[in-house]
Amino acid sequence: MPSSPLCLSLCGVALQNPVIAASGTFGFGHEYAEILDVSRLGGISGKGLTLHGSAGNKGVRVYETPAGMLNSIGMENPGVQHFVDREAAFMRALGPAVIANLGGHCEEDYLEGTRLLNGADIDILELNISCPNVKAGGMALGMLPDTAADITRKVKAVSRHPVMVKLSPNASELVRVARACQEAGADALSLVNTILGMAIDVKEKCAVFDNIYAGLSGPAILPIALRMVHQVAHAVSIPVVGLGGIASAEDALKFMMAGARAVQIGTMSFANPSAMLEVIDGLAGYCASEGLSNLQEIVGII
Amino acid sequence: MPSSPLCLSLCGVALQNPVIAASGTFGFGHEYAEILDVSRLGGISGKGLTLHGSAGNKGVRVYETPAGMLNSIGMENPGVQHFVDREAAFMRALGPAVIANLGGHCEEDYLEGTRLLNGADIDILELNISCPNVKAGGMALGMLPDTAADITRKVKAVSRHPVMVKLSPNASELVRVARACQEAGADALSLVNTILGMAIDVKEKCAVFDNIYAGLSGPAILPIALRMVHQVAHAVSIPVVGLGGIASAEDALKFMMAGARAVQIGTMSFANPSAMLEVIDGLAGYCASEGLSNLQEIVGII
Amino acid sequence: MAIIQSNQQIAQGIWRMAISGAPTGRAGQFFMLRVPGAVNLLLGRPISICQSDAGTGETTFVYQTVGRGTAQFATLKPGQEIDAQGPYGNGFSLKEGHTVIIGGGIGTAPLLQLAKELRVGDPDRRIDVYLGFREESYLENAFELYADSVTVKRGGFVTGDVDFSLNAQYYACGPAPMLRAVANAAEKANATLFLSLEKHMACGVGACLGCTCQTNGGRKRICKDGPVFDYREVRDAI
Amino acid sequence: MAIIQSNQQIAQGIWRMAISGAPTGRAGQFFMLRVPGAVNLLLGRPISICQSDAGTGETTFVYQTVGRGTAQFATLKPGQEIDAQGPYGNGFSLKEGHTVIIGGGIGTAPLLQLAKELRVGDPDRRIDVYLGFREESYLENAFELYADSVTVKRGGFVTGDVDFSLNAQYYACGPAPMLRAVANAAEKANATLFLSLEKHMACGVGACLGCTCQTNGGRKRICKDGPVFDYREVRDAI
Ligand SMILES: Cc1cc2nc3c(=O)[nH]c(=O)nc-3n(C[C@H](O)[C@H](O)[C@H](O)COP(=O)(O)OP(=O)(O)OC[C@H]3O[C@@H](n4cnc5c(N)ncnc54)[C@H](O)[C@@H]3O)c2cc1C
Ligand SMILES: Cc1cc2nc3c(=O)[nH]c(=O)nc-3n(C[C@H](O)[C@H](O)[C@H](O)COP(=O)(O)OP(=O)(O)OC[C@H]3O[C@@H](n4cnc5c(N)ncnc54)[C@H](O)[C@@H]3O)c2cc1C
Ligand SMILES: Cc1cc2nc3c(=O)[nH]c(=O)nc-3n(C[C@H](O)[C@H](O)[C@H](O)COP(=O)(O)O)c2cc1C
Ligand SMILES: Cc1cc2nc3c(=O)[nH]c(=O)nc-3n(C[C@H](O)[C@H](O)[C@H](O)COP(=O)(O)O)c2cc1C
Ligand code: FES
Ligand code: FES
Repeated sequence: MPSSPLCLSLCGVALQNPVIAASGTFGFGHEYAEILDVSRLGGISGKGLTLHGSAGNKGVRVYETPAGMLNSIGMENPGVQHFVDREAAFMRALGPAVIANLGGHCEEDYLEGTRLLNGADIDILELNISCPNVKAGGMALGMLPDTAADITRKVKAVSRHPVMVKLSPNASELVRVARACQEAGADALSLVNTILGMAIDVKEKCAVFDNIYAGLSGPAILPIALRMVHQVAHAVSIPVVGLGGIASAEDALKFMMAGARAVQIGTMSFANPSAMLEVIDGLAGYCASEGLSNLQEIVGII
Repeated sequence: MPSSPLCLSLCGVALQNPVIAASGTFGFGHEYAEILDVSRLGGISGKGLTLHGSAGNKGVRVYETPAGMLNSIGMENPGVQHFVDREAAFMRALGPAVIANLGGHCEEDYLEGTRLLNGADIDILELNISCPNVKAGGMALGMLPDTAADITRKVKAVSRHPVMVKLSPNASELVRVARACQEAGADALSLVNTILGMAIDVKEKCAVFDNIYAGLSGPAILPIALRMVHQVAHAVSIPVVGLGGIASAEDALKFMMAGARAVQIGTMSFANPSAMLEVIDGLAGYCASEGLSNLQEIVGII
Repeated sequence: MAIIQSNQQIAQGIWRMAISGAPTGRAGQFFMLRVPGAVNLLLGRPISICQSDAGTGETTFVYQTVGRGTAQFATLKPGQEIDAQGPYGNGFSLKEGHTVIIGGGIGTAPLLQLAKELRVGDPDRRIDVYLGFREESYLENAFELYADSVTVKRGGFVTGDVDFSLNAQYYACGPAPMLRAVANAAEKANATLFLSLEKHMACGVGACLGCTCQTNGGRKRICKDGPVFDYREVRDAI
Repeated sequence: MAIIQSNQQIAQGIWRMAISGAPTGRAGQFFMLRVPGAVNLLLGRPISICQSDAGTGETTFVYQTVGRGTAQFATLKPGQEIDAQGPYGNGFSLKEGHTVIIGGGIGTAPLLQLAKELRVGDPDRRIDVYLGFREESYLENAFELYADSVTVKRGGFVTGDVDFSLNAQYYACGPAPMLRAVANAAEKANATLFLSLEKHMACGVGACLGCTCQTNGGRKRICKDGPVFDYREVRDAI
């Protein structure tokens, strides 16, 4: 494995390849483990956690759009303690790097959640300050450089794990938010979370989602996500993990050439459960055909 | 016509229906007039003009993405004076409301362009402060409430035509920009212009566009545009014209229910030149089947 | 990748599609069907097994064209490939004895395989089938192969015709108002009733939480923990 | 909506598709082809007329599968619908007398209809055809129906074989390096040469300015003012 052209190090964590299951699209790994060889993945980011858990949003939660989907799950999750007690060890046993995705409604929740996660065997804490589907907290913290830096600094002070901050594409000044997080001590950045969108049921004359707005993901947003990853990767020196609509090895290569050290895949796993494995195979094939000793050589070449 | 359920008034201009060809996607009407009955449209917004004209950007200019396209035309146009002398009368003869779309690189260009347009027989001046494909000016002015308000106020002071300000979906705080334009005297707002995106040619290991970034349009962006139109329409009292990915009468109804008095259609005309006529027919059918005496009854019901 | 064997309209807006090359499943389970390569129609659409034949390896679906996805299915021709992920979901648990099956509209589809499995499991049990359709009816002849009685009602719910006081178990699938009516009647009569629920789905395997519902055993995922539930569990969800 | 009559692979990655129900066009014109309803493959793809038969009303295209759009075309079956907007573009202007036609790779496709129109216009003129292919060749037999000579070269540009000092007009279509070589040679010999150009297109009708190029007559749209240009006009654009 050390000589595999796909392997890399992310915040000091060794990944066998740069393909990570995106948070909220892969549960804690159980479900897809029944139908896929999930041990082949580079990493798995678990479902977004909140301190006390949540039942999530009511009403319609997923809705397809042209080449994309809107979701309004609203962070349904069993709570951090449940994850620590019941899920973390299972995720570890799967093989890929274990990433815990932590959301919250207020600073205290984030910090207490971080403390609890210190007791779990995970590799990276992904700090989710970008979920558009919860009313208080969530995305609000990630919208401005100051608040993003503040929560990053405080979480870093508490966490014993490397912290990867997940940025919102809805942030006013994404690049400034990214720089602020880096200065506040973030070990890595992941982007993008979903883009705020809306759907209307013309027949019923109402918004499809109870919350009116929801988060857009999937191939439709790839050009926007790619632009943002390129902007951020050129503005910071910490590793960037790129995601947003990746459907193929070629898409993954686009994000890596734009500056992402690794990628995450979310929505496409729903459409095609083997999408991530196909991307891994495709990346290996690319290294072979281009004669790369390590895929990281192409990171940021554009 | 006064009793047609599709007719409306926009900034005091009577439109036979709410379907307007979007700027930059319909030339000045000549080309599609050869293959379509363009007299049936509600309005035509001509190709974006700059004071002195421009050759536009070099390299690849259009590129397809999942359910969308990126463009980097860069405002190629023959200049305002040419429009006034050679195009305006032709557009008038076509029948639909005539909208001149004015871009620029600096304040003086906008104001001089506005003065020249005072000499043309047009119905509405669409102030384009949202083009992502020109280096100076263009989108820059539309990104912040203060600069947007400032240029709007100055153009309004000079223009003898109603001014519809075209907003950028890339603006940091779109709703504040919209309110600022309203306060500065805008007669209407149109949104969205294209969303900044990027494409990479993996084989060539380079950005597809010479400018690196380009503008995303088409069905892919509809959920985002719809959300923005809903946000803005609920924040201002002047008319809002909605656009972004509209492909069908159902899509047009979504924007109208979200608060748009009229809609524009761009990218879909490329894919299907009769898209706008199909939307008009569909809207007429909707009024009939819903028993609406005027389609405006559904504007903003969500 | 599965291959389409046939795909025909059997009533106004109702199609039957048979595929081969997919694993066979049980009554109440479903597949996520998707036209390969269609990035536009991104997500699979959950469609129940209507008939599953382990012998021929064929699976048959009956679907209604309601939107873009199902409209696209209707354009598919025999020989074309279709991506059929599954079978997913818990399926109906088969009880012994007298059984009453209640279907409304397209909700009838998964019940045919149920009737068949019940009949194969016990050639002597009594199976009564009640089907309600808004307009045109379909599949009733197929039910007659397995059922002792088939009652069909057009233009309304068939629920009123069902006697819930029998010593039998009841299975129902159909539109939400019908399910509520059935659940109310079953509650009054204290009957045993299983419902198959529906909700918009993205993954179909329990990973996205797009389809969860509140049950009195906590939040459950319709795709993974269901779609079949004891009606007592899901009174608040229908 | 046009209907596909046939669609077959004729060489590695090269397909011939015949459609009916579209208006017929002239040599050098093209259609924007699109699979109806494909929001995903949003834009039409410009494909040149390879053969246009006013009698049968059939139009034939020859296309190379290079990406998503052309790959999708290759999946289409006879009987299916295809949206063929056009014919668009100026087409070749037919001159009198001796004619030399130079094609490279898939750039050969539009030249077949040109050869045919030239032959029909004047049964007695001389037509020499030079075709270059990287690997496998195609269409050369079809050219023999109309041409006095057909020279085929595999594995390199055919340009070197062409004598530009003849009292003839020259037509060329092919990859940019070939067009540059041809233009250079024509310039030296002061020959009359028409080139068919290509650029990414969105609308195909001159409305989007996606395909403009600098000419010495100002900026021109390849789709509307071209795709055929006198080489002198477009020296800077190739
Ligand atoms: C477990 C399960 C089994 C099903 N079995 C069948 C079956 O055997 N036959 C059949 O005809 N239908 C079945 N359905 C419903 C079927 O999945 C939807 O009709 C289909 O997904 C609609 O897709 P569309 O693209 O045509 O419609 P869309 O254009 O997406 O939407 C049209 C309508 O369908 C509903 N809908 C859309 N997506 C879903 C979804 N993923 N789940 C539920 N409803 C949705 C929407 O509320 C909307 O009113 C089943 C649903 C579930 C959850
Ligand atoms: C006037 C004209 C006539 C043409 N005639 C033919 C023909 O007869 N036969 C044929 O095989 N090809 C022809 N082409 C080229 C053909 O249009 C492209 O190969 C096709 O659009 C690629 O689509 P795709 O989705 O398969 O490829 P994509 O995945 O979109 O791109 C693959 C490659 O094709 C090129 N390309 C993509 N879109 C276009 C476009 N709109 N115009 C030009 N190049 C593009 C890109 O540079 C890229 O390298 C013609 C092009 C033009 C402009
Ligand atoms: C159903 C769904 C649930 C999601 N839940 C979370 C979450 O809990 N935490 C989080 O950080 N991101 C969440 N996301 C965002 C994804 O992780 C990812 O950032 C986004 O979907 C873009 O990637 P994609 O286009 O590959 O899906 C969710 C996305 C979807 C579609
Ligand atoms: C090729 C192209 C050129 C455009 N040129 C202009 C322009 O000159 N001025 C302008 O205000 N908007 C321009 N736009 C933006 C469109 O008018 C419209 O705002 C955008 O495309 C979203 O609508 P759509 O998804 O229906 O295309 C252009 C868009 C495209 C695709
Ligand atoms: S559809 Fe994803 S959890 Fe049920
Ligand atoms: S392709 Fe639109 S102007 Fe040529």
